[in-house]
Amino acid sequence: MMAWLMAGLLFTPLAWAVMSLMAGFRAGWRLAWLGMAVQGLVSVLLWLAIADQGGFYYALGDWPAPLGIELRVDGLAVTFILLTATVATACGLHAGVYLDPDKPWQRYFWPLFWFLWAGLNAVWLGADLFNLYVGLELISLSAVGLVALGGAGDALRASLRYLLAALVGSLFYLLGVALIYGQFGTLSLGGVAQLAEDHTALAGAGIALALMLAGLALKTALFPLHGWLPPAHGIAPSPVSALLSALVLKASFYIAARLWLALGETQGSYGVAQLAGALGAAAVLWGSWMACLQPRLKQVVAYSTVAQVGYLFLLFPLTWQVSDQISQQAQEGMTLQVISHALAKAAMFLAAGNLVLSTGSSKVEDLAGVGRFLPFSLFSFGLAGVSLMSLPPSGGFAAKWLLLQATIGSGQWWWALVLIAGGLLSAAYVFRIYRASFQEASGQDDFHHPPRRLEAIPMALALLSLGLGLAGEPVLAIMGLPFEEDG
Amino acid sequence: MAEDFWLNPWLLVMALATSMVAALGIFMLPEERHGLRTTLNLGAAALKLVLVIVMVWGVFQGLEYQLSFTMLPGIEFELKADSLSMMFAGLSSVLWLLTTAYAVGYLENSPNRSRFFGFFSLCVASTTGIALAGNLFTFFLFYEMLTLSTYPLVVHRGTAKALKAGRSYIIYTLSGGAVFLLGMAWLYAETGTLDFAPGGVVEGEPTPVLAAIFVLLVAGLGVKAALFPLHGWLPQAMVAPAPVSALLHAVAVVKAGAFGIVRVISDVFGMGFANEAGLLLPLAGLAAFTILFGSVRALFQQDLKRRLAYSTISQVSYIILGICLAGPLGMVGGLVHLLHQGIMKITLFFCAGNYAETLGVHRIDELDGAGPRMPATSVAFTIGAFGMIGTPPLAGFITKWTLGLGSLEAELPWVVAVLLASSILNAAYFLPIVHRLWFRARSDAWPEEVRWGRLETLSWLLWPPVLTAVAVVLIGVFAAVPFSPLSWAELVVNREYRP
Amino acid sequence: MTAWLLDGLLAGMLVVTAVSVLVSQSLFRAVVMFIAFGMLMALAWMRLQAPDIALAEAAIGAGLTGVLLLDAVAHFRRGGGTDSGGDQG
Amino acid sequence: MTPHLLYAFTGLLLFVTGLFGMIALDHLLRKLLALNLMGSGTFLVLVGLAQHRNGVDPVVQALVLTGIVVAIAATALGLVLIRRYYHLSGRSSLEPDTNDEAGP
Amino acid sequence: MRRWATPSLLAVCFALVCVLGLGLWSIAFDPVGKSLPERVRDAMGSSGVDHPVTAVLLNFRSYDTLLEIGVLVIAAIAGISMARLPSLEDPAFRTHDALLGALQRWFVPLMWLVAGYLVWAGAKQPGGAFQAGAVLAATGVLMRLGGMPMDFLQPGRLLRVGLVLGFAVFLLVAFVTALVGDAFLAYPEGMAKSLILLIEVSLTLSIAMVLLSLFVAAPVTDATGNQEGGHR
Repeated sequence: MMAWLMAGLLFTPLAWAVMSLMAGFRAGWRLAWLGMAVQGLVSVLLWLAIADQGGFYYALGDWPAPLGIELRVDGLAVTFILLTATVATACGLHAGVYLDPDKPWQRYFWPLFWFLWAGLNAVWLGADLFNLYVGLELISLSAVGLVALGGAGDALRASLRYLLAALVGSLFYLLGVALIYGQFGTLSLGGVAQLAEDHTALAGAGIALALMLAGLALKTALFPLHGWLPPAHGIAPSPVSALLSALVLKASFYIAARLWLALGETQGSYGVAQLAGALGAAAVLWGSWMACLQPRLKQVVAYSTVAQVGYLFLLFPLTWQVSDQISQQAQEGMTLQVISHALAKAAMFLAAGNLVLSTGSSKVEDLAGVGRFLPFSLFSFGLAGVSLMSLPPSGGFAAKWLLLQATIGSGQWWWALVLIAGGLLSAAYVFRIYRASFQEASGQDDFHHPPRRLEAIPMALALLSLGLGLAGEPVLAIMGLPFEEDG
Repeated sequence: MAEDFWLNPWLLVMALATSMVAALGIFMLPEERHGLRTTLNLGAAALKLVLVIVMVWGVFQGLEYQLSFTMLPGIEFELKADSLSMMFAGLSSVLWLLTTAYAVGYLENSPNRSRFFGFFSLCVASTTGIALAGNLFTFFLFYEMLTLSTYPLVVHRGTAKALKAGRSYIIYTLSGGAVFLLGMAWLYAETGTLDFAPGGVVEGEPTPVLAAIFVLLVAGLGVKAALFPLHGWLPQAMVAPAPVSALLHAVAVVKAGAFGIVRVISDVFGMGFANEAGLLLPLAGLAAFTILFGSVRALFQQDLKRRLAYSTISQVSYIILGICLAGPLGMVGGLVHLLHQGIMKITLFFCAGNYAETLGVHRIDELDGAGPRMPATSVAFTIGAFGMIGTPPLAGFITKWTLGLGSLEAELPWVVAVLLASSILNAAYFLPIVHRLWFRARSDAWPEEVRWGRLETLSWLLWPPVLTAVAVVLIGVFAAVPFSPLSWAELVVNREYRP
Repeated sequence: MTAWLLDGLLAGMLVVTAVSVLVSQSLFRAVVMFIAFGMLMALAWMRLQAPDIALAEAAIGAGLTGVLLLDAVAHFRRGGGTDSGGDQG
Repeated sequence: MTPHLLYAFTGLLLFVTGLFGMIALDHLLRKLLALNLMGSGTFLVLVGLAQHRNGVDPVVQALVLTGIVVAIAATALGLVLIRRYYHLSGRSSLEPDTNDEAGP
Repeated sequence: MRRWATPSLLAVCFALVCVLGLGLWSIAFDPVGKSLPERVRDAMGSSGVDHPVTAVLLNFRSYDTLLEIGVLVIAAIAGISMARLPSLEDPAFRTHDALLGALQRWFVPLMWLVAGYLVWAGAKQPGGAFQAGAVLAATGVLMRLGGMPMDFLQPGRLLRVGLVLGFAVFLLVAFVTALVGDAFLAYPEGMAKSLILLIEVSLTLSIAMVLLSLFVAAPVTDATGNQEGGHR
């Protein structure tokens, strides 16, 4: 049973990639329906299974670690798998309608989409440092391919920048892995963590950890390494932007978080923790500020991603040598922030795509009067904005609340100011969009109405992200499912 | 059995849901379905009023409605109906019905009505939520929802001026919300609870940390309550349509701030604790200053709605001043003003809207001779104005009298002086208007006159101010009758002091 | 001792070719240096007792990448449009 | 000190050299070359360090084989993108944006 | 500003070398934990092949290899999505060299032989799918440069089948092993060798195809872009 669930998560997306490469765009879409249903089903079944019997290590090919590759199937992984199933399905459904099936290059969309999904699942479940590297590369290359798909000069430039940044990040990570393997003689994260507990404060391991975190920070677009993100996320077709912002970025952050939680306490240092937090804080402020200045709608959303990702890095100072309870709060806050940002940002990009489609312009100022014609997409955008501003009852608020508690509890009150200021700054750019759309129209009246489904999907995502705060406790319960080291 | 029925906690949810569902329904409706929209609006408002009346009866009997579920570890979403919340809920549901009727008339033939009424209903849902919030967190939730749902109303006209006003409104209120959030998070970290409880939840010795939390919370709420120096948004927000101004000033926004301050002082910190910690006296001083400041600024406004706006700034601080007197009588005075000011101010705003819609008059010096032209409206305006000044036996007199007694009880005689000075200032800025209405003859034509059949104006526009004006008289004259604002405020205070 | 000398020489040459890949003025030269670098890498892998990698490096690293790169350099030399990239040789 | 360790240090130098080129050079093709230098350096560290402690280690050798294939896939994709970009825009570098450079 | 950029970057790089060098040094003389190769040696018996690297690649860590082939296929997909015309259509590009012709006549079959040998040998000694695939691809490049049309490299069904062949076979084996055995990629007793060989052969073909197609896809012709909202 468990083997089939693993296969469902890891191998079926790959199989779907192969099959949709053989098919054209339309057939690929029909295939995708089935594939998304399978993924959803498998994810839920895995959740139920974990809820029933607790988390465990799964050895692929029956070769246990450290010889073989192990998967760590725990509550956090299941949370992310469920999140991926939700968001990727939404983006897939949107893409099927949104993309023009007659363009010859669109047939390659589905294979890349499925490869991306396979990579994401591999990363969520991965517990082997090198396997995570391969998973990251799978994600990066398919993401680059999606950005570049059929693109003109600007898109190519964006995707090249993205490719180079992603590769440099991966190499930093891999160099760190090389040092870790040299130090500990194993690639399994669990094994490394165990050894690290017996041998604390190894200089080499600390440097290796810093290298890996630096590479992952570059891939997560942490300020000031974020330069590649806005062009890539801003120029890709909206469903792709949504996927990139909602899920792809989170993959590298997820690895960084896992590494930090496993090794940070023993091999990290106060300086690294505070530096990560400080850069995150700078990202929050700088990203929001830049988002206020962007002339193009999707660039605004892209810079907002830079800002929102910054919050995640507060995890580092808030879990380093603090009490278990505070660390727990910070981790829960981080998880909720990832989920709510994924849902809200996907909703926002998809809604932005609809707005662009409807006004025929990508400029913010051309939104004037659209409020009268497209209130539904605008409303989705707004609801997602509520989550980004972290107002209650959204998931963003719940995340911020937990992070605030962790900052106050650990006495690092300066991060609380960042959290508050970030919320206000994000309000500034979200309200900038509202403001533009409330403007009474100067002539422009030829709005094009996108199909109903395109409007319904961002709305559903936005509502999910808004309601996440209300369901905070059950969602966090998934993450907190018990894990048995030798199950 | 009967008890169970009256105690049904789903009444709380239904009271919230009436306006929430109405909002969703209205958003979905196509722009041209005016009849259906009006029915939905008024039906929801009436239904809500009925629900609130049922709960008022229940609370009067001593029942307490409560409903909660856990959102985050340690954080509950909690709705609770006690005597204080019913006070605010009652006010908002009564005035919502009237304002909806008024807005239907006011916005006849203007665009974007689905959007307007949708957010209007959301706004009322938030207000109800604020009233029924059972802990500080739930309060905050609806408080921010109120901010968001009023923004589209403020910028409804979409002009550059409206957008500018909306911008300053949102900067003020969201910053206030952020400060409040900080205070709330800190409070939770310090005390481990966000519940409201009679007599407060804060225990132990007053500490600087608790004082800082108090300052943060009150500053956050003071933005919406337009406490000096956080009042800047309010006069600008006057560009909104009249029913919005009426609702913002009388019921929703400023009252939410004032109500929040009452909650924080009486149910979070506890009157006794806050007083011992020396937190109330400075706040009382600030409130007194705001009262005088608002009145003085009102004197110099030539735009009718702006004058009313500064008057609001001044009047809302009565509520805060009353609470800060830290005695039963002062609290009664403050609470009763929550209701009185709402009813009086909404009357004045309705009338101002009528002058603007019917005669095209916005400035005070254009009002000459409006009394004979629109007698019913002008009588209502006059009653409201005299009420504000505090002429017996109108509602405003009851407030000022009780507050005066309260300040003597608290041995703060300077408050009486403030009250007197404010009344004189009130008279100074309201009486000239009344004088112009009735005693000046009209020499030229009205700026933009519209004829609406037999009556002086559209009947949708006429009845709401007339009804509220009648109410101003009645609640003043029959202040001692059960269920009058004064008796209810006494009930609240009795329960607060003798739980 | 000779083994050490050989290793030291190889390591030194690796670094030197790597630097010259980066600093050579002409793109063509850079690519040629890169292919040479790949060959040296293959040797290094042999010295590290990793014949599999040595084979792969020779075939993939030096051989195929080299051809791909040379093809690309030819493309740049022919020119595609207005040139703003600066250095080509 | 074993020869393996010598190669590991060489790898380190190559990595940083490549990193320098990655940041300092403008031409995209050169950036790609620099990237490959970084990759080779990383592989050397991986094998050198592991074999210094373990002796001949088939695990890292397999990892490096995997890594080389990934690297050539990325390089080839990069080349395709660069050539197409050059063809469409006539540029061979990412002209400096208002924001930061790609790369760390 | 610009003048100081390079020297300061150099300084940073130097510092980085120092820090990393220190780290490397401290690791090299203070390793902890056990060594992995011993375990590989112990497990070789049940791996189905004699060459440890191949055993790691295609048995112990076969999931890595599967994903890595996925990466190759992605690169190929992204590459051919840009191809409009075959690379060497440009007459200036075609070489009709006598030497090259002769080279081809003799060299190509030889290369095929080498590739075949590499695959076969991979089970026991150095060599395997990657090396063989690369050799094959290099042969293809030579043939291409010699002016062979190689129509199968045009984006079409045949190309796509070729691209994913190895990957698909690998996946299929994963599924089948799970059906008959008890875990994914856990080869049944005795079948390991033949299954690994099957995978290797198909991988060789696919790898060659991927690399060749990327070579062919690199040159471009004009095509319209698709940018959202680019009209106004």
